[in-house]
Amino acid sequence: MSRPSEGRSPVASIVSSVWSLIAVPLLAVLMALVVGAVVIVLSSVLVLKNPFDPTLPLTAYSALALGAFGSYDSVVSTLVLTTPLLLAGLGVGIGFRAGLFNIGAQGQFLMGAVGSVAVAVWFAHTPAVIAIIAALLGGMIAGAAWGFVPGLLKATSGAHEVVTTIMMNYIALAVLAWIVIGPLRQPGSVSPATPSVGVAALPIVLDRSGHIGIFIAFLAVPIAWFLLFRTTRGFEIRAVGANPDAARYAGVKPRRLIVLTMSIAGMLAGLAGATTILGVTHQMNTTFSTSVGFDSITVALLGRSNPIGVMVAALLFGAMRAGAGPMQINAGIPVELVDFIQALILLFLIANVALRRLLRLRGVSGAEQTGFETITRSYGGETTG
Amino acid sequence: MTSGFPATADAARAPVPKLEMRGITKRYPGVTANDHIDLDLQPGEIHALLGENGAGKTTLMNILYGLAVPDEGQILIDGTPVRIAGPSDAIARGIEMVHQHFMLIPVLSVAENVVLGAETMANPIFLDLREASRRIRKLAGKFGFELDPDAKVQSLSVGQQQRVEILKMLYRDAQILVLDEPTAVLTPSETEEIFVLLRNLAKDGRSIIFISHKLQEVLEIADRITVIRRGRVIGERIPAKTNAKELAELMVGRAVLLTIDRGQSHPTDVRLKVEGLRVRDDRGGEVVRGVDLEIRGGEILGIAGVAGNGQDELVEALVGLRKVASGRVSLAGRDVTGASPRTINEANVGYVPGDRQRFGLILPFPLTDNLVLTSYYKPPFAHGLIRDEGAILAAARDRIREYDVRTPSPLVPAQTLSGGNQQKLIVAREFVGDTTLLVLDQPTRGLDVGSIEFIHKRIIEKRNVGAAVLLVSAELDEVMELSDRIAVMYRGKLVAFLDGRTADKYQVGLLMATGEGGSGVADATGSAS
Amino acid sequence: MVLANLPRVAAISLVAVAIAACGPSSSGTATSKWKIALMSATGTLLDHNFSQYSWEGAKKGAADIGAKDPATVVPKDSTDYDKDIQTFVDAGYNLIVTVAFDEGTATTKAAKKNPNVTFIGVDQSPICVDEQGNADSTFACKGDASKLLPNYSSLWFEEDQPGYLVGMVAASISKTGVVAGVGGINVIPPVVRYLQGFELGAKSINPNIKVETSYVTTSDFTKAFNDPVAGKVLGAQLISQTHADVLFQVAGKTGNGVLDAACAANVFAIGVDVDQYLSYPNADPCIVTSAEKHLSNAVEAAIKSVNAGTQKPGDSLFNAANNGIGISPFHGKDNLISADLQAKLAAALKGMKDGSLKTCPAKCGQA
Amino acid sequence: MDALLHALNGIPVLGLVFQFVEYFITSLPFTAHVAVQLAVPICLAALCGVMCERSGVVNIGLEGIMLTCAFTGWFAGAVVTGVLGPGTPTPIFGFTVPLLLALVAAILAGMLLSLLHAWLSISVRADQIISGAIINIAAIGLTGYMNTLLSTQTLAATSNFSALRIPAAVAGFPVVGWLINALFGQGPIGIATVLIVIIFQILLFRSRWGLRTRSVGEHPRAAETVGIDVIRLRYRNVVMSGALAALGGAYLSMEATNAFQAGMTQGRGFIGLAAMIVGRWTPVGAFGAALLFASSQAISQSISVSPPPGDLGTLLSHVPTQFFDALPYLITIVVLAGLIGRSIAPAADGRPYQRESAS
Repeated sequence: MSRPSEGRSPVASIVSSVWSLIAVPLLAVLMALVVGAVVIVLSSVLVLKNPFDPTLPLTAYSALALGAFGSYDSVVSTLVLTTPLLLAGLGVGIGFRAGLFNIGAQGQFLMGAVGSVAVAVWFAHTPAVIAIIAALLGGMIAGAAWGFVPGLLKATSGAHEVVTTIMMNYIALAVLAWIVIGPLRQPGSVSPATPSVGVAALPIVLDRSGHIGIFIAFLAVPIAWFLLFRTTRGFEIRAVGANPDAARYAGVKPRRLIVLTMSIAGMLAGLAGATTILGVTHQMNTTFSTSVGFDSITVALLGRSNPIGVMVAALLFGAMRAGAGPMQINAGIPVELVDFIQALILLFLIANVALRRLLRLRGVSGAEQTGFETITRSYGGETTG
Repeated sequence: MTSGFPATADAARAPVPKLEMRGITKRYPGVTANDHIDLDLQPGEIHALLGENGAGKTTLMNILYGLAVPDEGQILIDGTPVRIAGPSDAIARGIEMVHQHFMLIPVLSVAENVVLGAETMANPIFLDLREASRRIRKLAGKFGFELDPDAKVQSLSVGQQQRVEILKMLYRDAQILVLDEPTAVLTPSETEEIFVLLRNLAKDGRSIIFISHKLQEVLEIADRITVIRRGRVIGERIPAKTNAKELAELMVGRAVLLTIDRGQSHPTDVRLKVEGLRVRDDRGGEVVRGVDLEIRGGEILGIAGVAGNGQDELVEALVGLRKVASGRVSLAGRDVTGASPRTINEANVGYVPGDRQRFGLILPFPLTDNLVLTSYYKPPFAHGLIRDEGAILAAARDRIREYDVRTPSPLVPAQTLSGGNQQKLIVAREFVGDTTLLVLDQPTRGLDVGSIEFIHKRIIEKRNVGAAVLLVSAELDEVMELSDRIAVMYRGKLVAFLDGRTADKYQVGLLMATGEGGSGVADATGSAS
Repeated sequence: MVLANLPRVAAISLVAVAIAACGPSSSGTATSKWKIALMSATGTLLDHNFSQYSWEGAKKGAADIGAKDPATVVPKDSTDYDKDIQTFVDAGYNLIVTVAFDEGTATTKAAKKNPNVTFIGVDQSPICVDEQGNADSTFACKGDASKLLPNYSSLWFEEDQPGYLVGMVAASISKTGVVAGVGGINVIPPVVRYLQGFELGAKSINPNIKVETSYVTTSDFTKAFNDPVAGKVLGAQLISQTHADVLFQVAGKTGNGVLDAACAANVFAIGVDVDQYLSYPNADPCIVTSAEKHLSNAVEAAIKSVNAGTQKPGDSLFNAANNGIGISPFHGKDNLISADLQAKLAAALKGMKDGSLKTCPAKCGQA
Repeated sequence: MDALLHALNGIPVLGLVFQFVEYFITSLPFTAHVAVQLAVPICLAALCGVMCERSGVVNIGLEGIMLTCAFTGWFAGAVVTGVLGPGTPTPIFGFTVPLLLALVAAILAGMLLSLLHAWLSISVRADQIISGAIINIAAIGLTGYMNTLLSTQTLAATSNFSALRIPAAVAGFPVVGWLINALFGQGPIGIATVLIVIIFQILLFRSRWGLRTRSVGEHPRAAETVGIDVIRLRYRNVVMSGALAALGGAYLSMEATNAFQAGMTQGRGFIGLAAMIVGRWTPVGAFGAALLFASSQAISQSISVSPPPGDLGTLLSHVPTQFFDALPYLITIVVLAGLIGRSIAPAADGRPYQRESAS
């Protein structure tokens, strides 16, 4: 949340608020790249016993950058990979806002994927527009259902959502396997697979792989922002997260809101799954694997649960995912380095706040820290009141 | 060690004071909490530190106890300069402190709390809680009270918890005892017991710093009184040579009216009627045990009582935050038993919660959001699901101006405000508009005199325009000053209703302490006269 | 102060990255017109197994034809397949090897889209396309892939044959009359074929033998092949609860845990895909043999024939007849193998070669 | 579905229950042993969590610490073996010099990583969830990266800790034999886990350290006012707890197997987190929760390995196999929601402690 300061010229205040918003993240990214470079050089010398090559990191990073932004293709590929991270990240972020630590985006994503396939198969003979809308809705509903259950359990029995969502992730895997092997199996498939989504496949509108799901995801950002900051429901969500007791006094029904928020979070993760199936793979098989659900937690943390921040974080992660393959292909650096760099970014981001605080640099305000505090409360705190 | 009361201040200035604090200065951003404070403490002396809330007493004691680091100044014990970098240093030098907010761990037992940090060990690894319990029982017995060492602290009453705190000091055999507002939550009789205890300890040669803002108490217990105001030492007095009025002037800095003019009340229709109300606390114990009362428009009913007698639960039940076990609550004739906070709020009930940071405010949220906390969902602040930021901001600016909330902007988080301004923020929200009933729980707790005066004035104003006011306060003086009628709450019941203008403070105190007292107790049905 | 310099250091490195990004990319010195690339199975290239031996085959093949060492990529998850293949194509690779059953669809799509690039798929048969040569998700498989996609060949193996052979070994060395096969997951046809062959082979030696077939999971794909601890625990339970004294693993790295369990319980183990006596020395004390598919050879041969222009498109079957499968040496445990068994193994192999011995049930590859 | 209904209609429910009980008892000797093996890494992770969170520091980085230590132990073992040679394993537990050095390395790695977490959450006062997430992602990234690089090298093979072999006479002893076998027919880390649980439980509730740990987790300011150095105690506990998760990681790559695989923790750290909560932040509770989870996994596995005979077997054969995969997770949810309900974290869990008060 930016905090308009009164009494300065609007341009100056916009520039300074934008700068104070991006300076730290930018520095964090750069420092992470530097440490990543050190790891690349050291590991190549120590483990592979290669001669010392100070340009190796540059080779790697340029391959990474080219893979993510080097051409129209690669930009589209970045956007395609950003899409599910963004949608699921928004869901996790909204959960954080309400003080809920939803580790279940993974399961909600998978159920969204299955749900959209199921509906797509059912709507195979309808016009494409109807089939697409129905399949997307199917994914959203399935994901929402998977978020609803932990929400309901928390609201009724107080069962900790950290536990229940972890468990729901694994149960989703089993349900997915059962559906693909059982009721939804395409006859004749040697390895169990569902039929293709057929007419429900999302139209490709950008280059070779840019499906319209990209636009849905980016459209979700202002919607989520509006929901959180411009509607009464969003106010209630944030209030419950920041102070459940005061929220209760304000007339919010925390239990109902927990269920609602978990459902919204699940719906967004489910939509992420739906766009992935309908836009990318077009079919679900039992070997479908993904790490979107877990990555989206990092995205939400990095974006501090603010839809705009989440968008930036998702783009960053999407770009890194898009560039990772080319980095391995062209520079021989294992793709896992990207995970490490992502962790470093997060590390420097929070350590940076500390360094600034220690050095008494400006730009650390009370508001800046509270974005994080709400997240921790979501773990230990009581939300049902 | 020789002991005895120093008869005069001169006698107290023995060659080597037990404790000496010289030129203690502590600055926080924007405020100097302690400004070159000098303080000395003789062996066997009870030295009162008198000052308003926020005068810097607690900061000074935190410095003594190592919880805060002074910017300047020196501390000497038995004439030797010492460095106190943390509580462990303080404890090692025989300093112990009872903090204003209890430093007890609710989920641990009494024995565990008492021994924590000075554990009685069976061997180098394991505790000997049995031996500790034995010693606790013995200590408690010596000073004439009983405590189950195995009971969990969370199951104790506030008064019992205070005893645990004092036990902690005794268990460590402290030589310098600091008590920060120890009587705030005690009944007069409990206070008297504590005073006896403190005198015994002083006789025993222990030195005691007694922090308070209650003039009478200080006059009663102290051998010497140091008054501080705005971080500075204003004066030092001997109780025999001063009086309450002088102390009050020293403390506040101007001649104060000890009572405010509340004017006459003109009761109208019955606004709140409570019949046979029973409420349970968080642990399931019934703490409100059959309360009947009535409040009319245009009158203030003050509930006096020692903290922990069910007042908080009663208030929470009235505003819908706590389930009603049985009984009936009606607002202006309408049954609202078990209604939600929102329903009650919509019936024009204002509520100032006892714990403002818990129920009253969402600290990370801007003032604007906090000002519409109970009305964010309805016009003009929202149309359907959509908030109207413009209307919210405009209303916030108005109320901030009207209620004199000191803030750089209505968009800063509430947590950046001082306590007094936070409370004004709540008042600005809850006092607005056409109020049927105001429920005020400790409305001035922890505030400076200016804020207290401001809020008291507003309460009277609301009454004068016809609102019914339910005032719950642990400050008996506050109840006495403001109330048209006074009810005394004891162990979950309203044991007496008195006329606010004629009530005798000592009679009320007795009722608070024992649930029964003197003659002249009015009818206990609670109906307005 | 270090921190004060950080922005500058970071800025310099950013500029450096930008410069490097604009620089010319390194070009190969190899003489061959082939630029070879390999996409491994999800998550890992060097699994001491399937992906690794395909890679080694590809390396040998590249050396044989004078091409540069193959570039590799490890997809992070299954949504990466299309993208990673495309990256290779965009980077100018024209001979792409993809290694896993579930990469078949992505490879088919890429082959259709990029007719000038040659694809070799490992374990992706049958290639299923519609009349236009598009990947057929309805599995009607009306099109003839070998004609419609002349640039794509899938190497596949009759895993049931080596499974059958090790099944025979298992049955003859078992003392308890119970042998067990552990599969990673029951939805991968090659895995299922191995185990189906194993059962038939065991029964051919001893019709009364009990063959316990278990799968580590039926839903969690990463656990199926990537969780040796789960494999070990399942193996231990099989041994103790069913008294199986020969364990055959078809579960990748999870299966290595099965081998460990066998060793820990002093019973025999049989490896899979490659000679695991060599690839997984931990289990040498108890590995009797392994059911091999000659992956490395098959990939190497395919690359050579692509280079020579003789590689046939479509499904390219490897079995006993073309020495594509086999059974590993016994590495000092020959004393367990009776002359009688030796003879039976030879006979079975002969039967497989001439097609007279059936090693897979009707629903071959489906659990 | 029809078949299932038919089967259900045809069979008296009570008979099924008896059959299940019978099956449960007969398979107990096998499942119990397996369950303990499955529970050990989960339990160690949970114990790490208990120690951290009892001191007021939330730690969701359990998975990452385990993974890093699994890698470090395996890698250090390979390096030391390469230098010193494999060494001769002792007859009991199979100790070798490289293996013990590797274990030390794994534990050091765990403590080092915990030190990072401690620094971030105690000194920097960063969000502890984020700090834990950093550890998880960094661990997945760095170990995966190193593993991929390393697998082009030929590393010396190391041995692993071996399980104690309970003599058949003892293991077969009526009534308790299976229990002895289950608990002590394990490797050194497995056996140590059981002992650690007991010792940890006693220390936490009976020792000075335990009392102080609980106090800083509940009300750090109160602890500080009686002279306890909150910061130091939290540091010490978080760093020590790293050793517990390290043992869990070492169990995976040095006792259960002797090799590292990328991502081999397979979510056990997260299950450990759940076990800690279900076990209400006590060591014995965490062990019980881990065991509950592991037992349901073992029974599911037992049903697939050796299905019960009779009607029960017929019935179970109609249940989709995926159901058994999901069963342990379902049981955990049911236990938490149905029996345990709200478990309350230590009051100061996740709240950074700031020494000097602001007013």
